[in-house]
Amino acid sequence: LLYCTSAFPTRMNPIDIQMLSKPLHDQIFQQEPTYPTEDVERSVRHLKTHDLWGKETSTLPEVDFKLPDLLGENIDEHFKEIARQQSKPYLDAAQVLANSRLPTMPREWRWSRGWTRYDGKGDVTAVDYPDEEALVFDVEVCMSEGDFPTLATAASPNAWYSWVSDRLLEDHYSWSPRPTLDDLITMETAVGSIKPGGADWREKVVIGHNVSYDRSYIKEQYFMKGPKTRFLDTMSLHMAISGLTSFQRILWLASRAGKKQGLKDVREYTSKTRKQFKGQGIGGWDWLNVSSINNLGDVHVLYTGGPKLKKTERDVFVKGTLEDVRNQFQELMTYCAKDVQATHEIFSMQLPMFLERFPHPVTLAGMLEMGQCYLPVNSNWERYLRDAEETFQDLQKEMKLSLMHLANDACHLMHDNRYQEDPWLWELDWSTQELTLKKEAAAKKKRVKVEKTDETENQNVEPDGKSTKKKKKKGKKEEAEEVEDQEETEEDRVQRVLQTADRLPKIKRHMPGYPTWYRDLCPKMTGVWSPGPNLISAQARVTPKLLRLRWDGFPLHYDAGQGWGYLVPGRTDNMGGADGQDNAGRNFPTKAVFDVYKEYLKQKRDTKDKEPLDQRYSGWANDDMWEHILDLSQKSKGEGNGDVEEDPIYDSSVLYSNGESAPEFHRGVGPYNDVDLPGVWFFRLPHKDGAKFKVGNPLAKDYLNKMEDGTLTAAAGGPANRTLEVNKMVSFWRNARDRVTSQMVVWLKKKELPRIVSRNSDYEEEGLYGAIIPRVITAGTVTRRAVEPTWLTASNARPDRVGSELKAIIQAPPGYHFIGADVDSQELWIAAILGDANFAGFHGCTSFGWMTLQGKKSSGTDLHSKTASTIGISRDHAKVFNYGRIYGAGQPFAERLLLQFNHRMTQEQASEKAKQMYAATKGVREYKLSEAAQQALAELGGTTQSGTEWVSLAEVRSLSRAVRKKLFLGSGQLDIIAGRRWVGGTESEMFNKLESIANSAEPRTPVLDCRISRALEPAYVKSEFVTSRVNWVVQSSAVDYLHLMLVCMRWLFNKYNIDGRFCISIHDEVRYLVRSEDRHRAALALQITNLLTRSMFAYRLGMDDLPQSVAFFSAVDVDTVMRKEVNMDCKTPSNPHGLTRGYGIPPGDALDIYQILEKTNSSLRKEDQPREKKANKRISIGQ
Amino acid sequence: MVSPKSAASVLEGLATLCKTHGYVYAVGTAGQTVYNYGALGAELRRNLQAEWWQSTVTTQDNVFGIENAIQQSLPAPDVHRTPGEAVGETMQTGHQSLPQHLQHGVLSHYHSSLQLLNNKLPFGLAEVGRCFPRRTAEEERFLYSTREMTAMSMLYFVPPKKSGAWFDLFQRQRMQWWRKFASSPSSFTVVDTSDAEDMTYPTVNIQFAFPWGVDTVERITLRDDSDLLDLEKKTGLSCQGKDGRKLVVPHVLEMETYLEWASLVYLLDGLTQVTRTDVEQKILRLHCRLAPYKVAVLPGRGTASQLREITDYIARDLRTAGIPCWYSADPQHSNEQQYTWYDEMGVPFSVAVNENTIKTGITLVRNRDTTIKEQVHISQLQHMLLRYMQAD
Amino acid sequence: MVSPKSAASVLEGLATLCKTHGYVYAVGTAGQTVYNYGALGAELRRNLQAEWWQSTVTTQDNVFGIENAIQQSLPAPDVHRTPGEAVGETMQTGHQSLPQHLQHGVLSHYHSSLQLLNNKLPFGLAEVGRCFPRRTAEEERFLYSTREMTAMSMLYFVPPKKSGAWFDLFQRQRMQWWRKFASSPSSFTVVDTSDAEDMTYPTVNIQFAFPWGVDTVERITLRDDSDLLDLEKKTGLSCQGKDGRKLVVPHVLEMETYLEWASLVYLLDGLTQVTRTDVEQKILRLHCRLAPYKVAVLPGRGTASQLREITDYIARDLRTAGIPCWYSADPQHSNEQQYTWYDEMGVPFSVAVNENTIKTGITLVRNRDTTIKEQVHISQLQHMLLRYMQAD
Repeated sequence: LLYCTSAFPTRMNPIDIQMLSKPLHDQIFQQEPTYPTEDVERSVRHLKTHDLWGKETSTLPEVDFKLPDLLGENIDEHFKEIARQQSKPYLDAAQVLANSRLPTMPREWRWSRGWTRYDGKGDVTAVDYPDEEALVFDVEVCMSEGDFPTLATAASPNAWYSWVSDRLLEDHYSWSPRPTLDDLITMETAVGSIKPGGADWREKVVIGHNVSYDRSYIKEQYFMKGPKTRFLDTMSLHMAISGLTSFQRILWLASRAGKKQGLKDVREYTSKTRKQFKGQGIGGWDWLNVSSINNLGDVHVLYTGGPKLKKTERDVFVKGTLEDVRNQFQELMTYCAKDVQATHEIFSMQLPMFLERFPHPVTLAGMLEMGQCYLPVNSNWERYLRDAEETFQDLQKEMKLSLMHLANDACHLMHDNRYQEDPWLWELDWSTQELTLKKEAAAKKKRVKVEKTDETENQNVEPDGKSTKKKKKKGKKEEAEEVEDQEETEEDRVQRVLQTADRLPKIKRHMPGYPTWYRDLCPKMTGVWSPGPNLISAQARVTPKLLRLRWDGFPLHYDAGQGWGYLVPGRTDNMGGADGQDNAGRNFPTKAVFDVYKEYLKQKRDTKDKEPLDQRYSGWANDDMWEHILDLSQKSKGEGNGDVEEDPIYDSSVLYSNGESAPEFHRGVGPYNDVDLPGVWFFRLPHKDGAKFKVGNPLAKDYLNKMEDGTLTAAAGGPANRTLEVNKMVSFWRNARDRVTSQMVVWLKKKELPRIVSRNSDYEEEGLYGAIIPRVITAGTVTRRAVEPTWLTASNARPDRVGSELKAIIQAPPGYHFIGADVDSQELWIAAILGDANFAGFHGCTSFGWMTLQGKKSSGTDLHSKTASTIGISRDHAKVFNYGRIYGAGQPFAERLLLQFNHRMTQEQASEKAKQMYAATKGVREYKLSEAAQQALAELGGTTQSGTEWVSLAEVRSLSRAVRKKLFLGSGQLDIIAGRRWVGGTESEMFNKLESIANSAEPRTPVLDCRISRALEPAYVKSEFVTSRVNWVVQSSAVDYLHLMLVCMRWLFNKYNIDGRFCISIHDEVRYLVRSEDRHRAALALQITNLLTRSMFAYRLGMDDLPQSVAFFSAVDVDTVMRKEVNMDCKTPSNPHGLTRGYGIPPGDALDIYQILEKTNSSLRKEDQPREKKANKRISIGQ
Repeated sequence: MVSPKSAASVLEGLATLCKTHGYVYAVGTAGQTVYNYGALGAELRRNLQAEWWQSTVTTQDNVFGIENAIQQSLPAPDVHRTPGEAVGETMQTGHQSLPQHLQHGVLSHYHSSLQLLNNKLPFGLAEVGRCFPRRTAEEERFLYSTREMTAMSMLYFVPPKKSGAWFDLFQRQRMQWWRKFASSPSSFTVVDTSDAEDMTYPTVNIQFAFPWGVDTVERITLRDDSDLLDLEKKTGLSCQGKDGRKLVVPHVLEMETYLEWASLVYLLDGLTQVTRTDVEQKILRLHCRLAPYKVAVLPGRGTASQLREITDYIARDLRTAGIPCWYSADPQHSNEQQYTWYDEMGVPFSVAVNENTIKTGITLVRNRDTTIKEQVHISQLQHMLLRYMQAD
Repeated sequence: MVSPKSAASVLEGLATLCKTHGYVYAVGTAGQTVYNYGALGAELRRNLQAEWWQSTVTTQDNVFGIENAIQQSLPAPDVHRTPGEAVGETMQTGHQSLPQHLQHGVLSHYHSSLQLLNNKLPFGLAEVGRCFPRRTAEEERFLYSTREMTAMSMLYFVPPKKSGAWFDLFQRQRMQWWRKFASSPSSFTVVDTSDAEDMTYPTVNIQFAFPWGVDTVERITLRDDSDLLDLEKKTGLSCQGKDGRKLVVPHVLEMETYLEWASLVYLLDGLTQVTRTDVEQKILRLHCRLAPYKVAVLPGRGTASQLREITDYIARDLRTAGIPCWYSADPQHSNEQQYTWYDEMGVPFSVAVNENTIKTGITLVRNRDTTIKEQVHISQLQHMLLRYMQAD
């Protein structure tokens, strides 16, 4: 085979790691690397101590093919050159805009459809779209109208523009919640047209604050191909230049709220999260002056120092109707225009700062590309929404129904007050309400007049029944006389009863006769009404009680002060009699509680569970890992976008018995003896965030795995257990449905689709084809990672989660494929290569690096297996720990996680394990004695234990008193510590490198020289926020990696005429939408991209080589839908038949570099491609 | 799964209850048992049928309900049904025939219906009707396998490309339907038998946990176009319909259940044994929409016949409003005994009056499931019960 | 009275209309015609049956609807029926039998029902079911005399002393029922045949002016106690019930009609020939409660499919509310042509949209009888039609 050649000897580095083949190496690097013996020996020694030396390794087949010619002298220059080419037209236009003044804003806005242009000289004309190379742009949307843009303004140095929607001009009855292209704002084409105004699509740049939102309302952005408009987001630029971590955001807001309120907020926040917050000790607040939160107003103040923008008009769009907008049209237009003006001012200031702080052209070009996200969808989107919602509703209904049955059954306890003996239900409010009539008015009392007419004649009256209408035709007077003495008829008597209706209370009594807790669950019979205890749900307070939930066999109990907990029987210190009463004087069924536990123990004996505890979590760790780690690491980093609710991290202290009274046989969070129920102790349910937190609902997501492992069980039997199961199934959709269903989808008409699509044999006339433009903030965090709440956090399909097939519903239109790949262990590799570069300067020289490159699961030498065996946990769990550590989470995190995996582990055990793990990986701290301290020590006649200037923490402490004394006698306040480092662990070198970057005066990413946000620069923060900075090094380098890939792909697509576009990047994966016939060339382009990107990393870190094992993606997925693995069928309760049978979607192909080279003849050129035999036919369903 | 013995005893218990209250009477006859339905059984069947029709015909897009004569002229043997049925499509009686299933008759409406829709696909044809399936002898399973069944059948004609999506949709809809009225929705499961060897077509069974084990209550089959190709051959008329602009012979989606199965299922589902105040008692928890009688009025007693007049009024008032109401003449038992009786009958509500009612008009409406007596004014009864009947 | 020739042509005209619109399809078979019902016919029958049941069972005091299997075990020959029927009560097919009428089967529920009522009289038993009356060959009269009929029968058991009053009451009620849905109520008359020689029992016929002359649509007979005495003899169980404190063998009041007769009656009653804008046109003026489809939605056209989306929505909306709605896919005809078509189908309302609807949501609801188009906002459609459907 072409690509596999033995013409050259396999290249190995000194520790036997296979490197790129010679031909590949020579095309990328200028020279062979050198390996000083001393470095090699150091590395070998190090590997030996970690038992990694001499392990068997394997070699991969060589890869050899002709790469596209690189531009410039080296790979760095190459990247600079291609990035410059890509961004030049946009940058040029942006610079002109940034350096110009805007014309005067019009005084009056024209009330007419579409775009209007206002040149500076008073000319007002209708235009198809603003014909400008660069534009600042802002859209306003009246929320009550749904996804339809209401009005917009734009400005360039030449003119102002306004846009008004049809719907604002004239009332439309709203039919479809989905906008069509005609509802959107034109930017390059006339209304109704799909062709660009000029001869061809032109490069234009649109600038806005959070511009991805505005972009989603622009018509041409929904075209699959064509437009060359790019977007620059002043919010993302701000984040890169001066962004805050989420913890800083809290502090920032607090400081602005004023000293008193501010400090209170901070205290509350820190006490809630137990953040290390050293009061005023925070090394200065200077960073507050060079940063701000993200909204336009504050960003504007930061960059221009200008006056605060007025934002009151915004309310009209949020709360008002179109009519309200109409009424204030001029003001609102001006409001919108002022935002444009402010954005322009910001941008003028930002652009030079950005270019200075982010000097590598790839950063800008990468961000431009990242602003092009595009998710194609088809009719299956609607089907998915329907299926998920219906399945969800169906299950909700089922769950509700079982709960209603339980509630109904519980009513039986009303009779003879039997509820008093129920261990769960005794404490509900069983009081009832009586239906009483108003007092009879005295005058009316005797005179009940019976007025009957023929209408009420009832044919059902027995024909031989008494004639009841004898008195009808008599005069009033006579009648009155007769009433007294005439015998009342049956009808009279019934009528009299009926007339009591007049005395019913005006406000209808709600279910008199029913206990209060039950009535509260029943909706009142008005409007749309459903019978029974319909308001019950998994969230209702009464539900855990009706389900008769037990924690480790103990009945659950809710206490207003303590939240949810459970009752442990056996307490004697508060027993008055056999069955006592609680504080409220209610009978408490002490014995019944005890019986519950006895019954549970009996059941347990009967069905002994033998499953090892650890295995129960393996599934969890696998599926949720990404979500979970990100979740945890976000918290531990104190980072994330501002929308994510700040949740606290972890806590090492679990409260134990206060010494008064506690059970010997049970340990838990408590007891809390202020819950004084006779004969029982109250323990809180453990909260994931620590013992100090009260549990609001034991049926919440966090307890799902406690139900799976049998800790939390329902004593109410079969239906109750099914309820718990259903609760688990609906959890995903319950959390995601609002975000998913509100995705703005625009369907394209046939003529709006490329012909490749509409003429494809798979095209369905009645099908729907369209796209979602995800509102991705291209740099949404301080590490410049993209942020978006739905797609960038989407987890993978799980068989027991309704709607979790979400990602797979992003589907390529006919004639197109997705190609994409996960960067294998991206962050581990980045961290490792930094460590390697810092240690002996070649790939794999540190243990961590070696494990990342050469470790094998089979021989237990890969990172996760190694951690697993070190502390005796499963490999899946180890994975969570490993990522967490690299994200900067410390030992307390590990403890917390260990306890979460196994709540029966004691605090001490968890603490010990965590310590052991950190010592083995991160290593232990050593401190470098300062010159002065060394001297003092010498003068005192002592030496350090190691004989060098490096000492342990314990030694620092023991030395400190003597040395300090000596020093203070000498030269006053001097620190005895001059530096710190990690030693002894597999990852020590890596952490040392990260910390050295983080603590440098001007932290920059090692590859693209991106400077850290001003808000984290040591000059402004002193020694605070170290964790955030350390974490930033890896995370921000990962963003460099992504930007390099995006730029490289664009270069190859352009150069080789590959018909395709960028779709999205989620975590460490990228997806492109490419024309089916180009899919293998695109796959090859992606492989080359990975090779060049990694080579760029190596080159910039001074290593002119790359290990073969990381040179290429292990596989490029060629698929028609977005999914984690090409053969995942994504069966879920809402997609019971999977993608293949349910949707007719075949599995995709996962191609490795060898397969791709074969399919492409090792060439990106179209003319070199082998003839394609047969198109990949979709499976026909139903057979 | 229950042991055969206990399965039989559960069924026997149900049969006894059904006989006692006039749900079903079994009449022994040569060879096989014939079942006749008393007032409660007939109303239950009517309600089930109405719900099926509403859900399958009225609320669906272009599903047409049809009705055929039972005695049809003899059709040519239909060779395209599943192998077991190929021989002897119908029971022949003299020169007449009684159908074994409805599908053949339903299919005869294909062309006329297609024409009414200008050949546009998809559409469906539904029928509820008597048929006489030929079965292999099985052990007695009460209503599950009677000689004469009332089938509820629907054939849906879909463009082949979309058949999978429709197949899924109908499965979900039907499952929802079954669960909607159930007291324990989880007793229903869907089983995909498409991969079973003996299945010619993809088939999904909705199953219920019967006392003798899990068994089918509805079969949903995605048949290909062979039925229609066969019809083309026999009639000489094209069966092609329009899918957008394309002409295709549709595939046939078939769903079939029996009123007898549905009745049995909900009777079993509803039948609950509870211990109330230390006495074992049976409750028939039928959904209010299915319950034959929505309410029982307990005849008033004492006080110079006035209470009786009030309850007469109530019963008449409710009946006039079309609320099926049980009002048994002579109360020989205490109210509590009557409640027990109505619980067994599956009546969701009972209305009682007492001396107080004469003065206040307040009646006591007891709910079968909660056993709680709600105080409701006589003038509100009609409205309240109608709301319950109309609610889902 | 119409001439035989024109009578035949009226029937023929109706039969053609019925076939065209899918009310009824006649299938010729050896000897006799079999009638199958398309969507409209089946719905009409359902509506009629529901009205009968509501009026005869649900809203009455103690009338129980029952349902029997069609194939019963062979009963002993019943000698007490009218002379002509005495021989061969049922059509025998093999060892099975198909009933000629329902009364025998209904009577079999007598004892169990009496028991449920603590022997209290009066009470009634009603059934709607297929039967196969043996008739002398008559000229073809469309649905009037088919081989397979769906009888709607009620037996009411009354103390002998009160039988006369009940007899009168039921006559009145039934007559009211028939007239209630009629376009020309005067086509119905009551004829007392009690004095006719061939009548064993007092009988009253409700008659309708058919094209071939006035003919019976319902028979109400006051039979004495002989049926019950016979039942006593066969079963050995007393048939006495309580009339107050007395024990009596009740008399039997019998009323019987056929769904086929009722269908034919209202089709004939509704069919009107009018000249609208110089064109002869047929209108089927069915009462809204009987009309198979209450509303037709005219598919929107033009304007880039948006109007079509609106009508899709309307049809879905109405169907979801349970309103039987006709929404034919492909409009190949003008709206006016479609109206003509729906008039013939007997659809009381048609909903159309136009460009204006997109902006205002206002639709045009055309009334079949007035031909006037009322402007109704889309959000009001459901409510409006439901009101019409529920109104008497």
